[in-house]
Amino acid sequence: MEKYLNILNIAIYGSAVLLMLIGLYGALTKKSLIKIVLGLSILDSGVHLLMIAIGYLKDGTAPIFSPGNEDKMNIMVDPIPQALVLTAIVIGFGVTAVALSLVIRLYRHHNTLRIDEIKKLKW
Amino acid sequence: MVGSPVLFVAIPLLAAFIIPLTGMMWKNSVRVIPGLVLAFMFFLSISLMGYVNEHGTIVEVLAGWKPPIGINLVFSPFTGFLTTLMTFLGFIVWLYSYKFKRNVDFEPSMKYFMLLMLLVTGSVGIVLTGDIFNMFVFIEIVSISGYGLTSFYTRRDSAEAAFKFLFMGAIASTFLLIAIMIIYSQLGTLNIADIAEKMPMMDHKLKVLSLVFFILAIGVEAEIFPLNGWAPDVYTEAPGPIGAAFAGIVVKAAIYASVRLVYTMYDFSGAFDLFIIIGLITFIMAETTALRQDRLKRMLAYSSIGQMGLVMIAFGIGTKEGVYAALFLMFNHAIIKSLLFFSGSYLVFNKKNKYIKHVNGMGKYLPITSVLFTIGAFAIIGLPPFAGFWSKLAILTAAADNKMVVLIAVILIISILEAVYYLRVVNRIYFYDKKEKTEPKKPSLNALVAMISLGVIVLVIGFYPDLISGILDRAAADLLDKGNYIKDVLTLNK
Amino acid sequence: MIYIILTLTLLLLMIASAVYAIWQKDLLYAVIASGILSLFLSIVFLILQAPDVALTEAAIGVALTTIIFIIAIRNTVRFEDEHDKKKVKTTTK
Amino acid sequence: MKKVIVLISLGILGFYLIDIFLGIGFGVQHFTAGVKDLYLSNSKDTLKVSNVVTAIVVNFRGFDTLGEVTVLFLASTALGGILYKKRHHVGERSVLFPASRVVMSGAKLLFPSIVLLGAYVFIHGHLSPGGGFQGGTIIATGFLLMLLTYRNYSVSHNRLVYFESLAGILFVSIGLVGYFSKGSFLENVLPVGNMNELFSGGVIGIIYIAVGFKVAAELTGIIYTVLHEKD
Repeated sequence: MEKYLNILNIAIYGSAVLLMLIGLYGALTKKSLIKIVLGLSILDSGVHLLMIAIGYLKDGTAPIFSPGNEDKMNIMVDPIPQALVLTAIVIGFGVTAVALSLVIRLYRHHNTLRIDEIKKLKW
Repeated sequence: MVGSPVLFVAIPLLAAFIIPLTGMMWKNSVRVIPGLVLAFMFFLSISLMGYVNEHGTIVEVLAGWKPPIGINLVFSPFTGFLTTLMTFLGFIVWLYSYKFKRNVDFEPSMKYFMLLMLLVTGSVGIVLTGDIFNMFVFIEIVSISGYGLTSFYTRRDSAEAAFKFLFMGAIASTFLLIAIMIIYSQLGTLNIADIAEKMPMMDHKLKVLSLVFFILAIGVEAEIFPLNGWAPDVYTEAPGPIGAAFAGIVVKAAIYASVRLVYTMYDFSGAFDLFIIIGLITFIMAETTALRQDRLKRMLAYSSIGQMGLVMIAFGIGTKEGVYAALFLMFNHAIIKSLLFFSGSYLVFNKKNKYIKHVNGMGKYLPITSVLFTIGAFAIIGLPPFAGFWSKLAILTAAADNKMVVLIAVILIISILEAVYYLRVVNRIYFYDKKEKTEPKKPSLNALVAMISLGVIVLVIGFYPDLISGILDRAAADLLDKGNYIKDVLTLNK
Repeated sequence: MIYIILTLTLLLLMIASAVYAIWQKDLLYAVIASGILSLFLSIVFLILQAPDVALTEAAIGVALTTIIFIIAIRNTVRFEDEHDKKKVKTTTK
Repeated sequence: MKKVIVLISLGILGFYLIDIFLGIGFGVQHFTAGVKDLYLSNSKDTLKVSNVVTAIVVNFRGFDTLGEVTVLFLASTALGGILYKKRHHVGERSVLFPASRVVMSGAKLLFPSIVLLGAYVFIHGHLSPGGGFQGGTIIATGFLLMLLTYRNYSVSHNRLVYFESLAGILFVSIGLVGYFSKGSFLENVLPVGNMNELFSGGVIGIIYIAVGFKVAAELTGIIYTVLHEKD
């Protein structure tokens, strides 16, 4: 069992970091504004996975004292990262919505989504 | 006690939720209520400052849970000083822009004032909170209202500036989350005082890496050198008063956050050298770039970034004199840069690109505004009878006490550059002839009152620096007394 | 054992849809792929004993974010390299 | 060239991240003196809330949630400002695809159950997984379904504003009641009741219902604003 946990250890953290890197890569290199916002949202997903993974406890149960579960306090997974991720997901959605509305307005001005044709976004 | 720190957040949020309702009945309420709220916040902070001076730091517990379980707000001489400064500036910005967009549709003005109020609230929240994740939430509040305010003008390229800001801000917020999670995974707490107490338990490598992530994240709002790409565009494209709000309020809050981390949370001294290096690079890069600008607001933006570099240097010196100088600089910069943004936007009003050459000969047409701009320019360079002189003197003294000769030399040389580009503008105002036919816009009464009150503060502090030095002294002592902060929060002698 | 294989498969699918979302030139497909990513992510959250987060991710990540992206694409252009027709017209004139 | 620089810096970042988090470890207790146990035991004994995440989100760290709700509020405000057009004509809604009769009747059937599900989720937020954010989002997806299916289905903007504002005011007022009666903002003022009953947890349930209404109204507003964005 130890060995498998080790595999999961690498797999979960690895895929969270990989998701972040994929998202960042998309956000930094892609030309389309929508792709950039998409990259940012994938980056967010990666961070959320990372945070939940930190709170996980091997063989843990969800942090809910449902009937019959009241005395399992010692094996409950950490609820705090979950609460933080909840907040972070909602905030991330707010940022994405604002970003997309900016994209729509940029399109209205420039009739293109390519950042190399929008002068100030070249940097 | 007259009030409590939680009202700094609760009242503006209550007002923000009420405004859409009252706006349906009485349209003017959307601009009046934020002003009342900001004025209330200012008076609250003054009255709490009085209390704090007599009875010591106030630690406010939220939801009835003592730290480290609950979130707490800390109103100490240091945070109180910053809160007072920010709420005052928030009120002045509101006063200046009271008539702003009066004649256009109702909806944009509602959004403008609401976002402005929440921008100030978020910044005050960053300063008051004693919890790193709560700080993240407030940083997001500040950022989103910042995006909204930057893209306020629909006719200009403001959406581009806002998108750039959003791009940096979104990446920064993920870095901030990573840093918070590293700390949480090691220490199991999110409370700043608790973290500070447990910090020696943490692995050294993780400590350094989490600090790096923190600095990368907060550096975006604090306009640290490689991360400040958004700042000049945002200052240029946002409405004039918002430039002042960014320079005076948001950046101050971000600097506070980084200072709180390095001074209170982390316990290794290498961070101070990091501050000096970052500050020096930011200072030199920004001031030399400012010299080459041909747009007024862009020049002011780079100058603002440069001043923030200077503040970082002063904090990096690490002694009490250094902190004193840094706080004095922050105070002066907030007041003077707002004055410059306010008067500067009237000098180039109605001009499309707002080039520096548009100020030519404005001395005759807008005498009061021009005089105020000149006062601001002289003050920020550090000419003797104005407020800026004392802060520059303080930082040079602090550096001299620590025998940092190179630092003194660099600051003096760069200050000359600063003088060159500001005096160039002043020269144009008074000794050039106006070329364009367009009539300059006369400032409205409320804007004039706002600018004159700032100008008076600059003059009064210039002649009587002792008026403020007591407050700054206490604030500096408070920041350096890390043990006291931890004790205040964790033992809670309310 | 099955549990581990399931988790690994989900993670793999997640990465694959992320790569697809970034690689695909057709923005609509890319956005759908990122919605699928969120779906897998929410199942992974469930496996990691975070039902609250899973529910939020399913509602916000899968439904709302995807739809708001689709609306944005609808209002702009569908392909990454595409120029708007209006613009092409003005350049040819 | 740019891609190479980006890849190199991403490689460095990835290396450090992997290094950090593999060092931290997965599935183990990372710290000894953390606040986790305090949260769990206080949630069970003092607040009598079974869903600890809800207890944290609404009570222990309720201030964060207030900020979070504000972020959504700000996002919808900023969105309206960004997409604002001078002549306030409500443009034709962009229809993603023409809905068939099956979809139309299906949506009509599904809509009430979706709203009911959302309401269930946020009313039982302190007992089972879910809560104001999840329930609110589910309700918003219900409205989204109707908006997408029916061309002329519209949501009264004023009504959304009423819901949003009143729910927000309720949230802050509950906080202020706690502040004025017990001396601490958002402090619980109601009896906590028994574990695993609907009326348990004191103000937590009420706050989460307010959050649910607010989130539903805000998200519907955001979708509505963006949907009507067509030149």
